Amino acid sequence: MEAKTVIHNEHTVEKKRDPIWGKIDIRAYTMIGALVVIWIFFGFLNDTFLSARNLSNLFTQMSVTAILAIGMVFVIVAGHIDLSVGSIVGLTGGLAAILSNWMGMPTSVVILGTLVAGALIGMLQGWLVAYRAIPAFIVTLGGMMVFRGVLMGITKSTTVPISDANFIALGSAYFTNGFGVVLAVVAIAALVISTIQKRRSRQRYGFSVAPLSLEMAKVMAISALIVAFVFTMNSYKGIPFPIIFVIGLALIFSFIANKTTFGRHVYAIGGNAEAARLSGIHIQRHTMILFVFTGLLSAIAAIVLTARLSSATISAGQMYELDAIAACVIGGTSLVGGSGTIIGAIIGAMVMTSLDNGMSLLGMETFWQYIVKGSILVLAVWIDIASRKKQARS
Amino acid sequence: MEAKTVIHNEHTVEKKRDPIWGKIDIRAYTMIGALVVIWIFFGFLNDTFLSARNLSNLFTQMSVTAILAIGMVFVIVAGHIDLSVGSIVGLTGGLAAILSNWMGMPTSVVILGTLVAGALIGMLQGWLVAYRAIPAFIVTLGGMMVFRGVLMGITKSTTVPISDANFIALGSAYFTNGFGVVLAVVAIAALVISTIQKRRSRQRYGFSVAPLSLEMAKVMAISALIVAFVFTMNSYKGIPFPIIFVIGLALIFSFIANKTTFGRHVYAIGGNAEAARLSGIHIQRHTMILFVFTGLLSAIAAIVLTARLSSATISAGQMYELDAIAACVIGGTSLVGGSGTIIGAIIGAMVMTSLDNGMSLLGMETFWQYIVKGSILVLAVWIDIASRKKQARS
Amino acid sequence: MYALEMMDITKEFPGVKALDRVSFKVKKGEIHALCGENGAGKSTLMKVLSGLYPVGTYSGTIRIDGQEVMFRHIVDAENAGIAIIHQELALVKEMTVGENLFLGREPKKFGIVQWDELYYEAEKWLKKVGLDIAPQTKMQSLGIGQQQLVEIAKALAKQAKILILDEPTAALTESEVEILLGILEQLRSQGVACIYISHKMPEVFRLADSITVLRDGKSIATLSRTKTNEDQIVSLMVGRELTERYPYMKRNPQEVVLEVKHYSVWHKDKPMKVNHDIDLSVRKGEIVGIAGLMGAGRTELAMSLFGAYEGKVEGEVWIEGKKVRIRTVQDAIREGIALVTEDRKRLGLVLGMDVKANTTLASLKNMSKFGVINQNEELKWSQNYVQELRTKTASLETPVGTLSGGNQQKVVLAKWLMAKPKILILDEPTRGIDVGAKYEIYHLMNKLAEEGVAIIMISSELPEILGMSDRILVMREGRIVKQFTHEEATQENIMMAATGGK
Amino acid sequence: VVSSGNETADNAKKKDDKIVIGFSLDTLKEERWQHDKEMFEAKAKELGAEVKTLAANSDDAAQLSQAEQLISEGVDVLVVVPHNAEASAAIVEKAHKEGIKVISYDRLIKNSDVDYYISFDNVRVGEMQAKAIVEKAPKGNYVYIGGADTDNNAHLFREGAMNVLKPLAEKGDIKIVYDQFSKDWKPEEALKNMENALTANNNNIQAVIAANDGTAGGAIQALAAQGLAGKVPVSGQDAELAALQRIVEGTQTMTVYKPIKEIATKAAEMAVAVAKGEKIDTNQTVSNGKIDVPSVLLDPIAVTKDNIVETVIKDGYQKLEDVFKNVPKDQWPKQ
Ligand SMILES: Nc1ncnc2c1ncn2[C@@H]1O[C@H](COP(=O)(O)OP(=O)(O)OP(=O)(O)O)[C@@H](O)[C@H]1O
Ligand SMILES: Nc1ncnc2c1ncn2[C@@H]1O[C@H](COP(=O)(O)OP(=O)(O)OP(=O)(O)O)[C@@H](O)[C@H]1O
Ligand SMILES: O[C@@H]1[C@@H](O)[C@H](O)OC[C@H]1O
Ligand SMILES: [Mg+2]
Ligand SMILES: [Mg+2]
Repeated sequence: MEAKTVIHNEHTVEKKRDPIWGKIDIRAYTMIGALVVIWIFFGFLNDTFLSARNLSNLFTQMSVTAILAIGMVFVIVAGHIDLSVGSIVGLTGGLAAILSNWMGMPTSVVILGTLVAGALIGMLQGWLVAYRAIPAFIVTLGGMMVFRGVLMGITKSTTVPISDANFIALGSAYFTNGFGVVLAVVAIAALVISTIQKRRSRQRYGFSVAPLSLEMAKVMAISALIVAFVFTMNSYKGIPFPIIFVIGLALIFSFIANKTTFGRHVYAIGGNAEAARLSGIHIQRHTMILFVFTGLLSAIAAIVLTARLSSATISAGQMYELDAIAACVIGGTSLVGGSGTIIGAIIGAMVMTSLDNGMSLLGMETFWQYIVKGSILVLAVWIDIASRKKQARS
Repeated sequence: MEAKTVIHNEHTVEKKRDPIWGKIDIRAYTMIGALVVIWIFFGFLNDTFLSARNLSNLFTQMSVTAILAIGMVFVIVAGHIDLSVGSIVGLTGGLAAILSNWMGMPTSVVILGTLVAGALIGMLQGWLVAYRAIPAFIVTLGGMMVFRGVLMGITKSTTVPISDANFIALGSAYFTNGFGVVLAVVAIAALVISTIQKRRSRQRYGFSVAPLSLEMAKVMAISALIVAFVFTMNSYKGIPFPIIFVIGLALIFSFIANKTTFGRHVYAIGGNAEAARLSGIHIQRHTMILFVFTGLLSAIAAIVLTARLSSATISAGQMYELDAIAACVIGGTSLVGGSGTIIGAIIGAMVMTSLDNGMSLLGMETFWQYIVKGSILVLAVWIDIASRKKQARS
Repeated sequence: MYALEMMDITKEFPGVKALDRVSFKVKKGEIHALCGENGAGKSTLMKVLSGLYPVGTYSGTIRIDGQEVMFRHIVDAENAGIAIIHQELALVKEMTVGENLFLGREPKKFGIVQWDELYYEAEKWLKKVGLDIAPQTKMQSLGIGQQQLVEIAKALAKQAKILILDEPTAALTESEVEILLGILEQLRSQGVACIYISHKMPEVFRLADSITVLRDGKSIATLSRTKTNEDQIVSLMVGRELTERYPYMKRNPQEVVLEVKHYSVWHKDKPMKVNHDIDLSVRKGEIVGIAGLMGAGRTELAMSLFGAYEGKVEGEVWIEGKKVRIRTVQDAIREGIALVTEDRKRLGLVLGMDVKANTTLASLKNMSKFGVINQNEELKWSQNYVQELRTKTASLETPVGTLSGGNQQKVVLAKWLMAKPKILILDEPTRGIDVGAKYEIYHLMNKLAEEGVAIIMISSELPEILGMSDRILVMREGRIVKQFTHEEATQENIMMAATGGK
Repeated sequence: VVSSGNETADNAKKKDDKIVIGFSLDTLKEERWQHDKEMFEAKAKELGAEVKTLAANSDDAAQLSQAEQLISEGVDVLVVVPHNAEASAAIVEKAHKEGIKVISYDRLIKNSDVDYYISFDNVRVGEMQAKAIVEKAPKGNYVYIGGADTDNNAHLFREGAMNVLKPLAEKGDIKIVYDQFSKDWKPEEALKNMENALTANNNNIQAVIAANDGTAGGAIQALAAQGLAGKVPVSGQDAELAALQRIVEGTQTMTVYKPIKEIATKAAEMAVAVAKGEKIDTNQTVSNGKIDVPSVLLDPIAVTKDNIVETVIKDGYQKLEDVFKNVPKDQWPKQ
């Protein structure tokens, strides 16, 4: 009974591409292409568009949407939706302004208070979705109204200005050039070290590694991008604070998505909740945490927004949920759940902001802006889908 | 291997309930309960709430949302979404006003033109979703912007008033009392005839039928409701035009949903697209038609709205998509697709309108209105879900 | 004169040549079996034939009754008289059985569905396949076997000239298989050409007039049943000799690992018990088989022991002499239990995820530190299991949804083997798996038992239960009605106990 | 099930002789309307009338519904702040059918037989904004930061401003280098617009006309980021607290104060008189496209650092200590 079988088997362990951002899927690549086209186009029509200064503006302008989109990716991947983020931005922003202005709290307390409020709001909604099984659409639609109402109640529908310079700096200050350079050096060093470590580790496990030259080329390309970015920002005023938030949060949450069990489990839940449950994954706990994430990220977005405006208004954040969701979908997140990347969502946010910024620089009439933005949105995704299909066919 | 097995089986042939509205699911029942509670509550707090006059107002006020929700149910059941209905309402309303006011067209041409425009817009979007496989979320988000932009362009961002009295009547006239009575008689006659026919047909096929007494009781209960409705409306000014539209459209589309192959195929597509495809259903063609429906219904809603306001404004219809979707979800439509009823969506629309109407009658402060409406939304669905769970358990 | 000729059919997927110049011919009025390992290309060939892969997405020609045909849509194939029962159930679970039966072909007048006629007809076809349920029943309240019968009824109702059955019996009990075989024999006499795909050799040899073997996307041979035998077919499929089908080894089970006493499980919605007063024990290194008919409640028992069944539970569960309470799947995993579920697509796999992530889903913790996954460990372990189980996949990062059914099953197995369970429950572990792979799985079960794992195997395939189990329990209507040792058990006495008949 | 004793309720109300005023507001979401509501209600109460106030959240259809409700509750007169000038004509028609007179408050109801109009002129507001800024910066590059493109008023403000700016632009004194609306009146949209304007013109901007205080706040943030806050004049509207604070700090040049107290109390008086069936003296008429509406037109006031105390603060619209909160106490004006 020793029938040694020779079932043929041609497994090639695929070379794992593992850039610092996590998996960049094909769709993200197409969207990077679309972004480049949009940039070139506007750059062509308008001198200032590609100036360091405008790029700096552009990144700052997309920061709030990008931060919200980061949390939204997770929620959508898990098969839910969060319509309340805009209202949470409004409410926590109002709270920050009240703490700072009316109650005279120091910046640190204001930040802490705002973040805690965001997390608690998220937890409440998450609890209703996860443990009470109410559809997220309903919970967050209700939340959208409730939080806006609370904001109007606590601010008595007035604009609350902020005068604390430290707080305002969070939205509008720039890191010094020196800091930028240090950042670039650290980032490149981290990239090199992690690449080397990854190679070593793979070799230790006896896995094949990509040719050294290829890997070096990749490291160099990414380093060049980092250097170009820092150089561009420095040639204006330095890296704006909000962008560092976006980059930091994108790195953290990409890490969570790709490298942690938590992230993996979220994708599994979105892909097939029943199979995830039968694999021993705590669906409810995970789901609740996701909404804590969106609450927390909304609070961070609120801090950036409020600081940028140095005041909290009752319409702040309205309709941001739609921008955030759109950023995710443009960036390849499927509304059915199970797939989506953070880098994709950020590129999505950048596409939308670039359109807004470019058209407003061109002084286009409002109604044209609507028409063009809507059309390009559809067009970009169309091209993307068509090209992926072709790729799959070929 | 002749083992004849006795597969035990406790399925009893389910009696098919088939009210004129099609299947009313459990959730709709709970929501009717919620609606009754809300009505009693407001009626208790405010004398006018349950007056014939205010009920007439209430029904008229919900008409636009209800009409949009009817189309939305189909789109959601098929697993899509339509974010553009609000903008289509705006655009087709603007078109109607332009045709009527600037171009001096007669009412019939205005209506025809508006409907054709709505259908064409829907077809374009449907084509992109069905044949180009672009997610409906993106297509209709783009559409939402484009159509709003076009509206602003063609009206030059002005409000276009309508003076054609015939057109205005569509939104604000009442049927005479006599008409109401005729309507009630016709409706009850139709009910009786269809019940008898159904019994006959079942008997012909040898199926069991419900006891005659039970069936008669049912017919009488529904007739009583019809009579009460007509009587109430007549005791004010008669049945308002927009309500007849809502009722007519609800009947037509319920019929489509439950009795036609088209409707059943839509449910099949939403329930399991793969199964539908393997059964030879033309998924693409069906999908496109759904969007033609939403376009058409948006145009009808636009006619009602524009007539009611006797003018077209550039912000008309903004955010109506959210109301329509919320009405569907409150009424039991699952955002995952595959299930949902039109009567449910209309009840959902009524719940929301009742909240708005009741709170504003009470003169509640705006911020409280937001808080209460959001909370009740979540609460209603919560109770609904909890009760269904309990029911399933017991 | 052939009813069907497929010539030089080639079909490629990204990275896979699923069909490589396949030729396949079927005569009128014959039952033609199509055999091959998992992933050989059987389903793909049939999807080409049924218009699911339209003309242009493959190369080669198809002729029906000598006429060349080009199918652009499923409907074209149906019009040409082809009906197919797909390997994977394709039913809308929110809809009724009757609606599913006539989906896409509803009796109608002016587009209006004639419900009474539909249900009347549906009832007829359900009776024909031996399903005694109301056609108004919602699909979702049916067990997987009943669903399969509905699929069969649906295809039969089309009254096709060419009927394709892709693994129709994987989820059926013997008695239902009997009914089906009877129907097919009747169709043969009416001149219908049937293409029958199955991994169950006895069925193939009972029924088929000719047998075509596919291997690696190529047609290897077409043989007449009378001129061949099981061993020849198997060796053509697998490319080698397989002498022993059930590698049973005499074992010496040691101490009791799992003991269940007076265990009852309530239905999750209805006020009724699905398991009554179950007493059961499994020893270290023992394989216990559970036999029974569809609906006997075996799946509920397994799910409930695994903490995955929502209904209320009474009774005691002891593991290694300790009384435990298992309320959630997490509890079960912590106690060392693993369950390979019967419905791999719905319950076992995240189809959009790759092979690697699915394999490690239940044991990620073991390769993570502080919640961070060690990706090389993950890679190493999933690679190990792919090799050990000989899963056929292009790479570890292939989405599991594109694997053939048998290979998907192997991924589910790998997931639970990786969790290193003390108690392994297998619910229909070889459903839809080819003979070669089955052998692998049996071999693996032996190895695990030897390593001291306590195994419960639920199966509807009596030969496999007989061939692999140290002890056999028979369930009927939620109760364990009989127990046999390996030596005592025979097909007859198990069936007798399972049906409660004389 | 349903009571239809509504008519009798109406009659009962008429009998007890208490005047009921229906006040239909476009929105209460912006700060100023809160003031309108409070002051209007206070004055009416003083005159012995009851006020039923409803706000429509910037939705025409909702406003119509609410007006219907007020009418069905049997109010004696309807005071309407229309969200949309044209769309609200339907309200007038509905009210007149029930014999209820309508006063158009702050914004004119067009193409209707509306009975009275009391307002500040929105086109005037735009003109005042432009004039004040032109005074500070008679030459140079101008930026116009508009309100919501979907709000009719935003177009009127722009029209007023352009009335002043166009001739100067044609003369070549000024150049309008940037002219965009801000979605939904959102300050953050204004901020983005201003950032883009500054970038496009390399900071070579001499004047900013922002349509209201919210958008002004956004624009000033963008100027501040370039160290230009206080150096470039910026207009506003509404006399919001935050804006007044900026004015005393020197970063905003002016705001247009529409003396809410005046319009609110005048309107309350008018409403009560109309309800009693008295004739109202109006100083002029304004054509609404259909009729010449008897109108009371009040002057909006351009508020700058210099007249802040004798206008907004004296009116009790905002408090001195709030407005000067960020200014050292010794620099506070004597009152
Ligand atoms: N949609 C698809 N995309 C990519 N590869 C596919 C797809 N469908 C099938 N394949 C591949 O084609 C090959 C043949 O698969 P097929 O399903 O025809 O096998 P089979 O003979 O039916 O196997 P089984 O007995 O397991 O059902 C397999 O390697 C499979 O992975
Ligand atoms: N997906 C499902 N949804 C609802 N009910 C189900 C489902 N699957 C099984 N059932 C119920 O469970 C019963 C079948 O029981 P169960 O699956 O435990 O039997 P079994 O002995 O395991 O048989 P099988 O060999 O078919 O797995 C069916 O009668 C059905 O009512
Ligand atoms: O006062 C302004 C108002 O008239 C306009 O309609 O909306 C914006 C406000 O600032
Ligand atoms: Mg197959
Ligand atoms: Mg089972």
